[in-house]
Amino acid sequence: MHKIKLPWNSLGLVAVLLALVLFFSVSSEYFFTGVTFRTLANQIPTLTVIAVGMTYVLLIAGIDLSVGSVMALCSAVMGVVIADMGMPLPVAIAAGLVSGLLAGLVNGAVSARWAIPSFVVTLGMLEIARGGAYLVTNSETRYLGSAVEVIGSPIAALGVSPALILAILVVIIAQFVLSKTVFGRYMIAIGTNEEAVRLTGINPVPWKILVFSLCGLLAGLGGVFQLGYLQTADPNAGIGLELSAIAAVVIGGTSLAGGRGSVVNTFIGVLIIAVIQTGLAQMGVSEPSKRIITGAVIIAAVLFDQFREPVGKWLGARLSRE
Amino acid sequence: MHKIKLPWNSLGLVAVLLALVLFFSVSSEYFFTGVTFRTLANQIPTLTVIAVGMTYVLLIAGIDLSVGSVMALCSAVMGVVIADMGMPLPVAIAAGLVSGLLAGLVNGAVSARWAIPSFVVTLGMLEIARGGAYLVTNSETRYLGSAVEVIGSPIAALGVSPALILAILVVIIAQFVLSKTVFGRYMIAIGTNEEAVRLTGINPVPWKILVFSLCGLLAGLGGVFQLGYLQTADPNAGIGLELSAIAAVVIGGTSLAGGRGSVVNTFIGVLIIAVIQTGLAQMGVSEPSKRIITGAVIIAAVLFDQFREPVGKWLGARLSRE
Amino acid sequence: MYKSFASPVLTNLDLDILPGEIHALMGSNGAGKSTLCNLITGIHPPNAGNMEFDGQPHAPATLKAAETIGIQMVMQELNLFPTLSVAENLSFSSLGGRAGLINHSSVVERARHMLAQLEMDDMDPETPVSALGVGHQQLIEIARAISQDVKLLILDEPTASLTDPQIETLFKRLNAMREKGVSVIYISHRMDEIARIADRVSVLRDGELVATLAIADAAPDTIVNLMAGELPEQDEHSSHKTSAETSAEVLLRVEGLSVAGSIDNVSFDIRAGEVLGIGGLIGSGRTELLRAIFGADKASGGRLKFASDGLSSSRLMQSPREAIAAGIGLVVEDRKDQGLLLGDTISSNICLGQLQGLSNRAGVIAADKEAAMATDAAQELQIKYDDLQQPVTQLSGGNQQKVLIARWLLNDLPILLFDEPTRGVDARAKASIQALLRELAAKGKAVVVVSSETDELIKVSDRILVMSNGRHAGEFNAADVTEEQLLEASFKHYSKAQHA
Amino acid sequence: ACGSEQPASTETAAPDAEKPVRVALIMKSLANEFFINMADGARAHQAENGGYELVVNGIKNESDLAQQVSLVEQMMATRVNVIVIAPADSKGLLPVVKRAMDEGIVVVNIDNKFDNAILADMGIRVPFVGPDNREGAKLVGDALAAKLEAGDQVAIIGGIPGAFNAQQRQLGFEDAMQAANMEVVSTQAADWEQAKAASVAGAILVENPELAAILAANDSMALGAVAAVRQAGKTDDVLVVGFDNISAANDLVQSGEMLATADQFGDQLAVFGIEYALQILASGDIPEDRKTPIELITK
Ligand SMILES: Nc1ncnc2c1ncn2[C@@H]1O[C@H](COP(=O)(O)OP(=O)(O)OP(=O)(O)O)[C@@H](O)[C@H]1O
Ligand SMILES: Nc1ncnc2c1ncn2[C@@H]1O[C@H](COP(=O)(O)OP(=O)(O)OP(=O)(O)O)[C@@H](O)[C@H]1O
Ligand SMILES: [Mg+2]
Ligand SMILES: [Mg+2]
Repeated sequence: MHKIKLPWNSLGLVAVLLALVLFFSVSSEYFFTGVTFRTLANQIPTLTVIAVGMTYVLLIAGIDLSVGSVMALCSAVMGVVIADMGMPLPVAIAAGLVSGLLAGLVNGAVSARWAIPSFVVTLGMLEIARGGAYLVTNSETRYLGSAVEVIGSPIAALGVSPALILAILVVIIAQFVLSKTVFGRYMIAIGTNEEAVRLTGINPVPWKILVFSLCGLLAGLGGVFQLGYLQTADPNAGIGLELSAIAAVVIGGTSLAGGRGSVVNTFIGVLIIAVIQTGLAQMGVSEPSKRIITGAVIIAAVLFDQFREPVGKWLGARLSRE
Repeated sequence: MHKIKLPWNSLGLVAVLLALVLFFSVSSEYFFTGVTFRTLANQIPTLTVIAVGMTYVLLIAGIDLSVGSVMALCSAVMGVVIADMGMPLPVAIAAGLVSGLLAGLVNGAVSARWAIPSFVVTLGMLEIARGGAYLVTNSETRYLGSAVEVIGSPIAALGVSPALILAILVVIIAQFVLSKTVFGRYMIAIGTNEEAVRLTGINPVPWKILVFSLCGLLAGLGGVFQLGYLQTADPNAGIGLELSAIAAVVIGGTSLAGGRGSVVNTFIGVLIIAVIQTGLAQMGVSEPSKRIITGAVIIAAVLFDQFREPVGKWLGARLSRE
Repeated sequence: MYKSFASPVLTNLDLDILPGEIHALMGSNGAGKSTLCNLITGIHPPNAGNMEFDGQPHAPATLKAAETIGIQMVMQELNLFPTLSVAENLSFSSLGGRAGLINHSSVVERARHMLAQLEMDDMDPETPVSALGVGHQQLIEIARAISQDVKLLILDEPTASLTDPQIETLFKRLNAMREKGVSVIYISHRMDEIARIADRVSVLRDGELVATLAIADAAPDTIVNLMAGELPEQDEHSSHKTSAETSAEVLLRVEGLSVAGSIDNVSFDIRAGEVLGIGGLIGSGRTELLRAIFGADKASGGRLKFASDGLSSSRLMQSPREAIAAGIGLVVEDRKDQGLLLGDTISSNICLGQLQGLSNRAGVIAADKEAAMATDAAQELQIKYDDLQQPVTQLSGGNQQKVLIARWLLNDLPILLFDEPTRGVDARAKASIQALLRELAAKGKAVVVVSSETDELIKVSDRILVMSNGRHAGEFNAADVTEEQLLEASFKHYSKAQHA
Repeated sequence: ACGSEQPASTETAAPDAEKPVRVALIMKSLANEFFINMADGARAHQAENGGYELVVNGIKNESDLAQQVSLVEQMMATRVNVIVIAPADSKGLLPVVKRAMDEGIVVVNIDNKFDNAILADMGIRVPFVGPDNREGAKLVGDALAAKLEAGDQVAIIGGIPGAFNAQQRQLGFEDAMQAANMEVVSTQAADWEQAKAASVAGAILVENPELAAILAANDSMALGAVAAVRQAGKTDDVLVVGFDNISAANDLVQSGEMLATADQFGDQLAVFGIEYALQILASGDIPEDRKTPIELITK
């Protein structure tokens, strides 16, 4: 009875992803190997969770430019808690996540409460959180070594790291929340017509604050993963990350105007970005070509995705005939 | 008979600007001097013209992330035309401006023609133009020296540089176009309700392409000014400039959702950003504090500007009483 | 002619419009009237069939193409630019003077002229459209269309949010145009208008042309029968009405309510089991009044006293949320901007306010409960849809209105405010909404209805309050008031205001 | 085909007879003249001597540690035998470098030295080929001090806060200024960027009318400082020094608008690194660190 729309919506994106994988596999003998995929698996958790938070923010027609800085702030806090204060990892993680949550809360509270464009508020936070990261670390990278290794190293039984498992869990839960819960509906509704939501007796302000707080929290979680991956707390981490995150979300078809989006597609967007980067690096193409190709593929992916509906229908028809 | 609306709209911003100038004048004995203002006058032309282009783009509910890269590409082209090909300045300027125009044209054509979010297209262009800048310069900065000095050095009779004069002319013309011409009305209309424009029998596509082309052209002009200012063509120039430009525009009260904005206020936004940067650098505050203060002031400026209407009315009432 | 979206909308339609006639198009919501007009004006292409206009084959590729050969349309939904001025909206496609500059004075001058045609001389052409109510916005759209050099004018529910005096003016214009040989396609759900203005009537049902009749042969009953079969049984509602003197319980007492710039010191009672109608001219402040009671806008003064605490304590609503908690609901006037989630499904739109109740403690929505709730609500209001998961934008205007009403009925609040609830709703649905309003009152609810249709007000209300220029201009017992009395009251405070 | 399941050293360390040795050169950036020179030097070396395949990669943003770590991983995935790396961070790259070494990949450190304490902690040795940035900066600073008088006011414009080279060069400048009794009136970061440096230098010049010199931690920023000095009309009063000897800066040194810069011979850096690595691959023993020369460039 219910129409399952997702598969055909994701189809264009999956096709782009597969085409890229195919292309790189043909171009580079090393691409289609377990090692490459393990490498990818190490890289994507951070961008994944941050892009999930960004998906929610874009859904309510906001934007969060501060994610890269907030991530750096959170890993800075964790680094200092472990290296300078000698606290155990769980305490550090808690401190990091709380920092992220607070930064997000401020973003949300200021923008929702005073109706200031989130672009401006989070641009301010981009500077503030970066300053904070420099402040707490005194602009010095902290090396943490084995203290944080557990986050990023594969669990023997599963062959994948806790970071990746958590990141995928975040994707699944976030998609579930978006499509099945009251909160998800409210996000879509606020992104579509905030005034209508208000006039239906639902105060959009707390929900918006919640969304930004979650985005901050997920940036913090991204910081945790980054820490596990690099075993280093670097106050300069994540410069420009906001653009990659937004790119992943938008490639995934979420509208910048709000009201429409999918977390799963965001994840495919993250994979597309990661595959392009990895593939080009493995081919060792020159920096100018790398830039030009990356740019062209981003545009092409979205362009191709425009045609996902016709392509989806066509494929759907084919499949059902068989 | 005509209502003059602008002054009261700009009032909150002007107040913020004056407050900043006052603050820095008190904090630093050298701030309120001719030298500071000459320094500022040298710095602002580039950001000013780029922010003007961005104002138009935001007005039609688009965004252009590629301005920084396009500016770098244009100055790279000019640098190579002068230094490697030995051509005279006017030829170089023409080549630079044409490069900018073309980049903008591509942005506009791709996004308007295929209805792809301009965020994605210009994000792609951000990479492509940067790659192009590396390509033409072979990633080497070109020193041009006196060949380009004329652009940035003060004209004796006036005491200000051609760059500043041109930049201010651009502001005036762009504000005039916005408020007095059909093109200006179309931009506002496209930004508020593109579908309605189409239904009025006006095809919005060419107008949108025009806006993006202009934004590219102005990024190219920004490149010309940058070249005159630094006398070097640096392929790494303008990284992150898109955020500064958007910040200036948004501080100036232009809505990211399109349909509402003012070029003059954008210019005040540029001044606010430039004054914060210069003031903080003169005070020599530490990098973390610099970041935190900058972020806080950006938010505060917009927050304060929210109250511009009441403040404006109050002041208006006062003034008219006297 | 044939047109299909998800499912066929128009099938095998043959229709001709004679020069110099006003041809009414009638049909229930979703019958395909707007779609037909979209085909004629080139907004959508037909899937099959052909048209002829002025002896030439007619297949406009765009609206522009249709306009150049003299076809103008006022669409059902507003298409204005809120940040631009009235004058600029009126001349939007011909703003240009020399060198692309706007010829400000001639644009304003032209605007005055265009406004004068609809006797709106007192409107400042330089006001931004966003400052106008829906009714005025609709007039702007009409003024824009009729001022062009036009051979065929299409008006898609032009009077939906107009009050009687404006309708009179519009009809005067239309008659004058007819004399000059202009053809008009006139879509309306108001039977009385059709009888007064149209030469012939065509009735659509489910995308098929059922009949074309000369107006003389088109008694309302005939048309209604052609449209959709029988009207719901009209109960003799006036007998159910509580008379104004009855001591029905006062649920809400509004005292001295004021809103800066639009409402001045308005007091009245809202009683259980009663329909209170609110009449008045466009811009008289009716919408503002409801919004202020509901907490959607800040009131600048006044009190609300609730029966729940013995009419003793008094407060103003600070937000719609608070108003709902206090038992007040508002069905807004501008469904597109303030009511519906246009990108979302029918079901989401209906259930938006009920999600908390449809979900478990973790906030997960029970999909089956939601579907059941939406289906029930849609059936109760006879919404015409293919699938509840369809975007609400695919519904016809009238059905969209019903979706909005359905949302509020689910809340089951004691006090319901309706702002133009039957705007753009077909005769059958209108009758059923009117019956619904009565029914709600009969169940003991307090119902407040703002309507621009005087006959509707008289028909559906127990008491009628007339607003004039933001002020209370009298209350009447609906059983014995005349249209003239109401009209007189609506002008009451304007002349004074001008002299002051 | 996963390498890690077998004892790695047997699989990767000894190059196959038919497959040539694969060398990955990983740099901080490929958009910066210094690293371009480095890459060009390596390519020239490979063309001349042959015997190995070369893959060159750089990150997009000089401080993006994460991207460089993933580059190392990607090179591991393509089963290179040798990684020659100019690390973006002296600490943050070590975990992944250790993993690479555990898989039998030979790693040589160039340009920016890994942190000794952590190397010791991990129990690995990575040979370093490169200049001492602090010493180089001191060289430049000393050349400047020779033109000034004790007590003169100077300002330092630094790179991205926390970047290793930024810190080393700043320290070197400070060493020289302290030794010559100069007064450092302002130290500010300009993130390696020319335009930012111009604006910071402009402000410093206003605030310190007596300023005698600006020391910039790289040449891009020095170019910005020169522009600011020129616009303040103080070309004759304020000396500017930089670091890296990019060609534009070299032009300025020759024209006299900049006093000095330092050349680290980037083209040779990578070549030495590759030679070291090939040597280790052949013999198995790890040579001592090799300090490459830094040359002071003046007119
Ligand atoms: N863009 C669209 N996509 C799919 N279906 C559509 C679309 N537009 C209209 N429809 C469907 O076509 C049918 C006819 O709609 P139309 O708007 O022509 O009705 P109408 O007679 O004008 O009704 P109303 O009196 O309510 O305005 C409706 O069932 C509607 O759901
Ligand atoms: N957003 C606004 N800004 C300024 N003035 C407004 C605004 N909305 C309404 N008004 C003015 O307030 C007055 C009351 O308008 P309101 O919409 O309440 O009238 P109404 O009787 O409901 O008429 P309509 O039939 O047009 O809805 C009018 O003069 C109108 O122009
Ligand atoms: Mg219709
Ligand atoms: Mg109203």
